[in-house]
Amino acid sequence: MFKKILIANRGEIAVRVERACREMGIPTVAVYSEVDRHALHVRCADEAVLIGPPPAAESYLVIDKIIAVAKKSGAEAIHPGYGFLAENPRFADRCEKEKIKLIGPSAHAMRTMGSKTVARKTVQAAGVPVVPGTIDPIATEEEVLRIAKEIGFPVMLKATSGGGGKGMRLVREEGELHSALRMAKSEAKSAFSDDSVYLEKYIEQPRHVEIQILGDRHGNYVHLCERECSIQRRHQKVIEESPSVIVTEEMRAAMGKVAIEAARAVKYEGAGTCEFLVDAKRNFYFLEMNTRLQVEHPVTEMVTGIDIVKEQIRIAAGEKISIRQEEIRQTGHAIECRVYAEDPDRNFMPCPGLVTSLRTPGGPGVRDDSGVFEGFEIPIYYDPIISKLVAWGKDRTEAIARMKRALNEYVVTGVKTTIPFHIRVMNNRHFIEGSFDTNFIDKVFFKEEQERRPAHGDVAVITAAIQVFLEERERAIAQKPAGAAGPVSMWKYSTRPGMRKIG
Amino acid sequence: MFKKILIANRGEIAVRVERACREMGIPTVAVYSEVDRHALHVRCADEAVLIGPPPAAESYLVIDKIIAVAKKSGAEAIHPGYGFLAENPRFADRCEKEKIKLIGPSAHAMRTMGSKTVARKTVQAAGVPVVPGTIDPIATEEEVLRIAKEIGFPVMLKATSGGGGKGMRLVREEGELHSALRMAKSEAKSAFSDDSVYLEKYIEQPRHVEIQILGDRHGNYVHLCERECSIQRRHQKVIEESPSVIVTEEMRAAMGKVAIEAARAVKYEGAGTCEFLVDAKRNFYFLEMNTRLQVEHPVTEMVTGIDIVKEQIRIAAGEKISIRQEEIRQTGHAIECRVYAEDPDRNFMPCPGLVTSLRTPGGPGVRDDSGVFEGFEIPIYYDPIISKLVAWGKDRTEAIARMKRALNEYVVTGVKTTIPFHIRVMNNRHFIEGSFDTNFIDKVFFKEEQERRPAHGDVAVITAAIQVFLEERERAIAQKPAGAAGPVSMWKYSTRPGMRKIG
Amino acid sequence: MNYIGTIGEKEVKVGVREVGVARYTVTIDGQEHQVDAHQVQSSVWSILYEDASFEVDVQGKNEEFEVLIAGDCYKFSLMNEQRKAMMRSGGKGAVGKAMVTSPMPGKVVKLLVNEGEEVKADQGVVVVEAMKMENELKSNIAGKVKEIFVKEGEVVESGAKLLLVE
Amino acid sequence: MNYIGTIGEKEVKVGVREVGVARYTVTIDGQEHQVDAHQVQSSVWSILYEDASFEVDVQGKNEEFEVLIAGDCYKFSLMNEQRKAMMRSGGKGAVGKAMVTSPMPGKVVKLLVNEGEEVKADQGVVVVEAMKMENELKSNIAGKVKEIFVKEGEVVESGAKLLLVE
Repeated sequence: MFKKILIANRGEIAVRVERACREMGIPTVAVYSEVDRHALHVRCADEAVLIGPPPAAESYLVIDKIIAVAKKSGAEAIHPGYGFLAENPRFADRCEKEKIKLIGPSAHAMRTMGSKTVARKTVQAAGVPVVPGTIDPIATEEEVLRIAKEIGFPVMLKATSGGGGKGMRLVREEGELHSALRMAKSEAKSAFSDDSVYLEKYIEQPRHVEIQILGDRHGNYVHLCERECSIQRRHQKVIEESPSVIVTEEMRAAMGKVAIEAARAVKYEGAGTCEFLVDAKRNFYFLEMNTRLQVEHPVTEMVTGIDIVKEQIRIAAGEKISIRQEEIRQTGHAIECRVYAEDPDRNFMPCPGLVTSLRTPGGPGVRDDSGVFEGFEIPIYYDPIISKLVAWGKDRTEAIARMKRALNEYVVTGVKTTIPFHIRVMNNRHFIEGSFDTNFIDKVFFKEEQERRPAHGDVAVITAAIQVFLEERERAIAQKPAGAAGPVSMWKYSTRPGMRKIG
Repeated sequence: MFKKILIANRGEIAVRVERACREMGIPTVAVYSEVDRHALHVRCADEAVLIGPPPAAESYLVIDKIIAVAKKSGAEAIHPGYGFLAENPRFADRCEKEKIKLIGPSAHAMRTMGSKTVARKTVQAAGVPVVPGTIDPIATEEEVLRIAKEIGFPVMLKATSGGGGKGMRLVREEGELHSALRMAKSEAKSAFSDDSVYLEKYIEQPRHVEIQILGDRHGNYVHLCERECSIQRRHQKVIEESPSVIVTEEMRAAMGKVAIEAARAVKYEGAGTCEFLVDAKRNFYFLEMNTRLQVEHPVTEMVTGIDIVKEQIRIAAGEKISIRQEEIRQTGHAIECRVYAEDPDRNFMPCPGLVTSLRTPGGPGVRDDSGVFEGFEIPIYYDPIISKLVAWGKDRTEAIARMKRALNEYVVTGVKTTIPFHIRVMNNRHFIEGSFDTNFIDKVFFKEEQERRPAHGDVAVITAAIQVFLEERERAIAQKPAGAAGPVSMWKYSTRPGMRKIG
Repeated sequence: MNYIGTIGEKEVKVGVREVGVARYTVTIDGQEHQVDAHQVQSSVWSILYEDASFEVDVQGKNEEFEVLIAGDCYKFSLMNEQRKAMMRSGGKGAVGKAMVTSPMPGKVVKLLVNEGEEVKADQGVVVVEAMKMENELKSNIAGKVKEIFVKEGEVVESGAKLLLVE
Repeated sequence: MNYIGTIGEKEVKVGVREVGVARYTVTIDGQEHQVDAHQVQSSVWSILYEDASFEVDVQGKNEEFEVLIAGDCYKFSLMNEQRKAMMRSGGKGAVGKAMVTSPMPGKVVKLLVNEGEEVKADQGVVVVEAMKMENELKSNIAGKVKEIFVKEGEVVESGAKLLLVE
């Protein structure tokens, strides 16, 4: 086993990795930027080294600095967490060159899976279903029509050089194809100076289901069942769960099998995730493979009892995977809510700042993976994640009830958070029934929320009024000359209207 | 199901019960004394009613007040938690009379199990093994000798009216009996004015193992396996775990069976616990039955996945137990450490006071059942429990490693706590090996601790010195006339030696 | 003490009287409420209102409140009665003026308008970046950009004045 | 600044110099230590000492310290050098005097000695109850009970003077 591990990350995920190391008895080295001296990952590590100014590009992303700290401290391995350098094949190359073990897959696996087209070709060759269509541009309208008929309508036209939805056209039936193609080409031309397009089957009501896998260098692979991550806001996962309500026992086995095939195709080592889209008929299609620890790994840990980070570390040290496929079982149900310092009532605008009070939920079935503490100043430079709150229940109903209960206990003041948003989702009928797809939050939830009338407006006004009352009295006492008494004078207000701030 | 439940308790256990109710969608009524207005159980309840002055005898223990609040608020049931009124048959009688369901067993079951002699006779009749011996006083030395030979040496002579160890004599062999009996009788005579003694088999190296059971009014009983609670300080449990390292599969089945027989003997309804002593040869003997929720119930919840409080509530509402015996399985290992506001370095003296900072541990496998928050003032009137920290691991080794990691993360300042004590126990070789009995803490652990030399004295002195340095500078700046500079003057000290406080 | 609350378009009269230790009688449009109120953590209040227990997080700045109860956010303004009356008579000049302020600490990455330019209500006027996300801030009202207080690239605090639309 | 630390029977010389923002050179009996020290929560310090990271909880009153690191409690006293010197010469009178104070808020349930009574070192002198537990407080030194400051039944604060043994 490694004598020391450097953690090339910050925040909750650095703390998560430190916890695994601490439990395994492996000393850790934290790195931190100038703004992170007080951060939890520095306090929870055995060693901590300053690596530069706050912007990640000058600290957490600087390969030379990370390597230098690893060598000086004698760390034999580096855990990259997620984000920052986690899927950077140049970093993997460098670690290999410096003979420091990067806890993750090879640079080759990262490169293969990091390219959408190479990944698609690789897994397709391994027998993994991908969204039907072409990747290479299609020359003629005849060919477009032929392929569209082959894979079946509806189809999506996409600009080869595209991105951000430009040059994309949904074609529901043959009759729409001609004009849609013309428009897609012209849009692509003006946006990317390249009018070539390709074709993909359009997945209606898609759900995002992913399979967690583990692979070791001895050729062993297991999957740890699925996670459903369809609750997304602007294509960003916000709530994840395991199991998925739409995955049957057969589907789980089939998806697990192809995920392992995808991993085997790149001799995958460590923990990785195959993401799939699932359509309304429960067909599943490979989307991409994430070659790192996922943010949402705790839901899998809670239903399987397996510590994924410890497995990563053991595998990186050359050990075999510690569990066999037939021993892996999903027990109960787990849900994760990502708690961000964002204002859900202002379009999820980031709200960095000082955490003035904090009360973490606890009790049965509740896990909190946090990166903050009362008195911590959430910096403006990084991902505004505060914590990941996970609830386990014997079934989905209990897990939702627990999550709602835990969210209601969670007190974070000083910064706005997404906790209220999550409470509202847990109360949403469609979410409770499990009937949603990846468009749920943006297309359904917000609309329904606008109709809702919250019940405790009177208590809100009463409390604010009492606070104003006490503040005014305090100010009045402070302004009064010593010994003076009597009612509070409003005189100061009326003579200085110019001082009034504009709300 | 009940429309509303009153919780006749405070602190962590009241919060625990409120959590179960909240997850079941049942509104709760908290009661609180004048000193508990800010307490967590008031903040987490749906309703809260003041019931009197701080001393429990004037608030939490006043049956009339509790009943009055239940009737006024429309609560259909009362959960007593543990302690206070939890095992008071008069309270059970009163609830029955008022047609309010007490969540717990009948007054009859409480009375039977509440009396040591009646309980012993009742369970013995049901085939439950008890510590061999007599309960009734023995008249003659001949009879003492006969019985001692029958049950086998060593035996313990105990004063019938005894308590607190007075009038107790260990007799290892026949030759010691005569003088031991004389001394026991004379001690008993002078201490209790009653020289009658009785005889019990002396259990060497006893371990405390208990069985959690559930019973419903339909005659169904299950046991939720065992907990080991041998880590005690002055006969008070401080660390509990499940499973027990000494309990084999056969023993578990046998103990579970007799625990159910004991429960059946009193038509036990709800959650209860049969406590046993286990000797070095793994013979087990009934000790007593606790007719309430135990402090240490979370370790059972973590290994079985069953929410015991929810089961209590469902059973009280007349439902059947929701699980069958064959579905109950211990998965992994759980350990609980009771975190008290006590000073382990001053003989566990209680340390009520203000919690000035708090950081709750989190991450995988960690559960915290707390009754406090940062800024809470722990009152002097009640049990000084802060929280129960529980760690789950796939095996005992992982559970211990997690617990140690979590304890090290736990920050509570302003009051002294037992966290450091628990860290030291988790590091103790005997504890790690599982070789201990109920005398471990008082007889072995403290002795070994005195030999240990902690490693970071230099860091302690360095940090304190920096703090003193900064405080002195701050004081110097505050005392200096505006604009003055130069080194801090010591003048004030030397001219006013009388002001110096004596440490 | 009397206050005027403005909730959406609606105005309510709010009166507060202290009637005991941490006990208040609060009147909303004539209806009396008996309340037991304790500030238990920073901005968090524990409220007992007809025995019902609420945890209430009150965030308020410049008489504008955002109050969180059980995941719902209530927004309203609350103003001392005298002050409201004063605003009504003398404060008219303020109507039609709107300061765009930064709702968070961050960096001004782009100004979308110039001084003197006409803007529509809800038009984006400046982009502030924080935590890897760009946020377009909008003008609440239609009008002319009267003054710009920041430069592109400038780091600003939460609440900093960015520009004034009139 | 220089201090004298007393750890058990042993005395050490401790020097503190500020060498940068939150950086200090601390000398213990001549050996220099470079330390980066930040107070992160109430009495909790985050210490980086030769890159090693420690969380240190410093509880100190009247120059007596109890410092918690990783579950170990270090007790010692730390005193300004000048003050120590002053005590050594002029402060001799203090030797042989010991105030018994209440280590917690609670109720005095029993006085075990009377004024003027002789007590042995480690003899229990007063019982204070808190949280359902009775705690017998002892005299650190042998001597005579000079003064008793409390009555039975009295409720006392943490740190309250109970009696003086001389």
